[in-house]
Amino acid sequence: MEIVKSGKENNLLVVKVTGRMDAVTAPEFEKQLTAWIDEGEIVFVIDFSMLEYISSAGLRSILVIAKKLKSVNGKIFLANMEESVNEVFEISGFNSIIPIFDTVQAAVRHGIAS
Amino acid sequence: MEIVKSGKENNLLVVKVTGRMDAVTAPEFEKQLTAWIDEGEIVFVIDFSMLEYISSAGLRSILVIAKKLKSVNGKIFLANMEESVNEVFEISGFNSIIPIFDTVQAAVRHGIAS
Amino acid sequence: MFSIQLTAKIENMEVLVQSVSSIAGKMGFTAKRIREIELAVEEALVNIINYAYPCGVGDIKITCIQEDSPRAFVIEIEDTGVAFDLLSLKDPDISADLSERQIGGLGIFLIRKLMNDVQYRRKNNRNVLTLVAYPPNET
Amino acid sequence: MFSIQLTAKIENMEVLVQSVSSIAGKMGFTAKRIREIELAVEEALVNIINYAYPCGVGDIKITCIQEDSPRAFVIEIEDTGVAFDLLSLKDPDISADLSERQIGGLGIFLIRKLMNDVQYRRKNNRNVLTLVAYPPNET
Ligand SMILES: Nc1ncnc2c1ncn2[C@@H]1O[C@H](COP(=O)(O)OP(=O)(O)O)[C@@H](O)[C@H]1O
Ligand SMILES: Nc1ncnc2c1ncn2[C@@H]1O[C@H](COP(=O)(O)OP(=O)(O)O)[C@@H](O)[C@H]1O
Repeated sequence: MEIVKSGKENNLLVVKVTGRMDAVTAPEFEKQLTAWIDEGEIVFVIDFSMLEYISSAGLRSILVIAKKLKSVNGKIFLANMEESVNEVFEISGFNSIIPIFDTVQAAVRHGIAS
Repeated sequence: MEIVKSGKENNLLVVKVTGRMDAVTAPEFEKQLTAWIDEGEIVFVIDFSMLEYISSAGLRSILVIAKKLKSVNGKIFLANMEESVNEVFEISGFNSIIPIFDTVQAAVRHGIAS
Repeated sequence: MFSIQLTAKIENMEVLVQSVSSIAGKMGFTAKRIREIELAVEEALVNIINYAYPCGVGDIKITCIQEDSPRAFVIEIEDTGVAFDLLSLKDPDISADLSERQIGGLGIFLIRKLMNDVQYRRKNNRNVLTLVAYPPNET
Repeated sequence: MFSIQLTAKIENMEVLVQSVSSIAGKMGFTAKRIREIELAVEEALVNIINYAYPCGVGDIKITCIQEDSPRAFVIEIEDTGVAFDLLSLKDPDISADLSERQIGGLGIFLIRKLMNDVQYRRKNNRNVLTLVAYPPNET
């Protein structure tokens, strides 16, 4: 898994995640996002276009981060998921607790407006 | 806990259990009843008049024995429970899987007839 | 408030349970209700003794708190063993007949049925189980 | 039938999952269905690696069986760790909102949702988890 800042619009940070979010790699996601939150970032768009695979460990990390952001009045938006990743979000009901957009642009527009 | 044979009518063995059936003592009950089953006893009336206390470990042992008896076409009847013991049987739904009688006599009559 | 901490061993069970029930006695619970509280506490302790420390021994800590408005007897049972949330378990199917009836799961079921409220939280590597019983109204 | 046994370590996960999916491929599952099977198997393996052997290391054994009439792909996953019946867990509340949503419990939920059938049995100190997927009809 690779996590990189891929853009910044106003106070909104776009982050691109590449590869797999599984039991081995998900803790890295949690750690990196937590570091950015600690630096003061509180609005994130996660670009999942290059995410190949997500397991429950990945969902767990996303939930931990979403709860952390909620507690500081922050927000997280997800964008551009592959169908197999999207299926896991749907089965687990995560699509109703975290806003998911078809494109990074749509997520950014929504993030800036909100 | 004390477990003693307190009577025998036809092929029916009456067993009196005294004291507590808890995590420490319930395995003894299971072991003793299993030994009697292995000796060929298959119809039991358990006299619980002197049973002071039962926990889930006691229920577990009774269920194990009841299942074992069912597999050899045997039967187990319980008799004469104190109210606090009876309460535990009711909460756990055991009163609908194991026949419970007010007196040993009633259980024996039923056991012989069946 | 009262607190006691002992090794999670079956030999220590009686002391732990007795300390809870002596406080329950002071709060005006009936003898029947005290027996129910004892049973719930015993079930929780047996589980910690059997399952929480698979690699060795650890402690059990019990704290009893008498709360006012609303009056409540709160028993906190803590261990530092494997993370386990008893509220995540399904209730056993108590209407199943003998051959379908599953073995196990009754200890936690009894705890939930006997107590007025049951909560669980994980706090710094500790499991904290909270059992609540409401005492009878004072008149 | 195919069987593989390895130490329950994260380093061995890929080999284990790949062996299952290569057999699934031969049974005519779609690429999508194979990904789902892989995910379910991975969730089961991660749990064994994380929770089954708290006091040391042990093995994972996977057996794949191709059944006829009805056609079924049966994956048996065995360990000799602590007794654990995944079917005893409640489903997470997937309609809870963000602040109420509990963390955890999703691995087992995914296994149950993704497989056509899930069974558990305890057999001589071993946990045996059986995952079943029905292959597409041959035409
Ligand atoms: N403190 C604990 N730590 C870890 N696992 C536990 C704990 N308490 C209970 N369990 C698990 O929950 C299951 C159900 O517990 P319980 O309802 O007491 O029934 P039983 O112990 O008879 O199976 C146990 O079999 C065990 O797997
Ligand atoms: N093989 C196992 N042995 C013992 N306990 C297990 C096992 N698998 C799962 N568990 C328990 O079940 C819980 C739920 O598992 P799971 O649904 O995979 O979610 P998570 O691991 O994210 O909590 C775990 O937290 C653990 O307590």
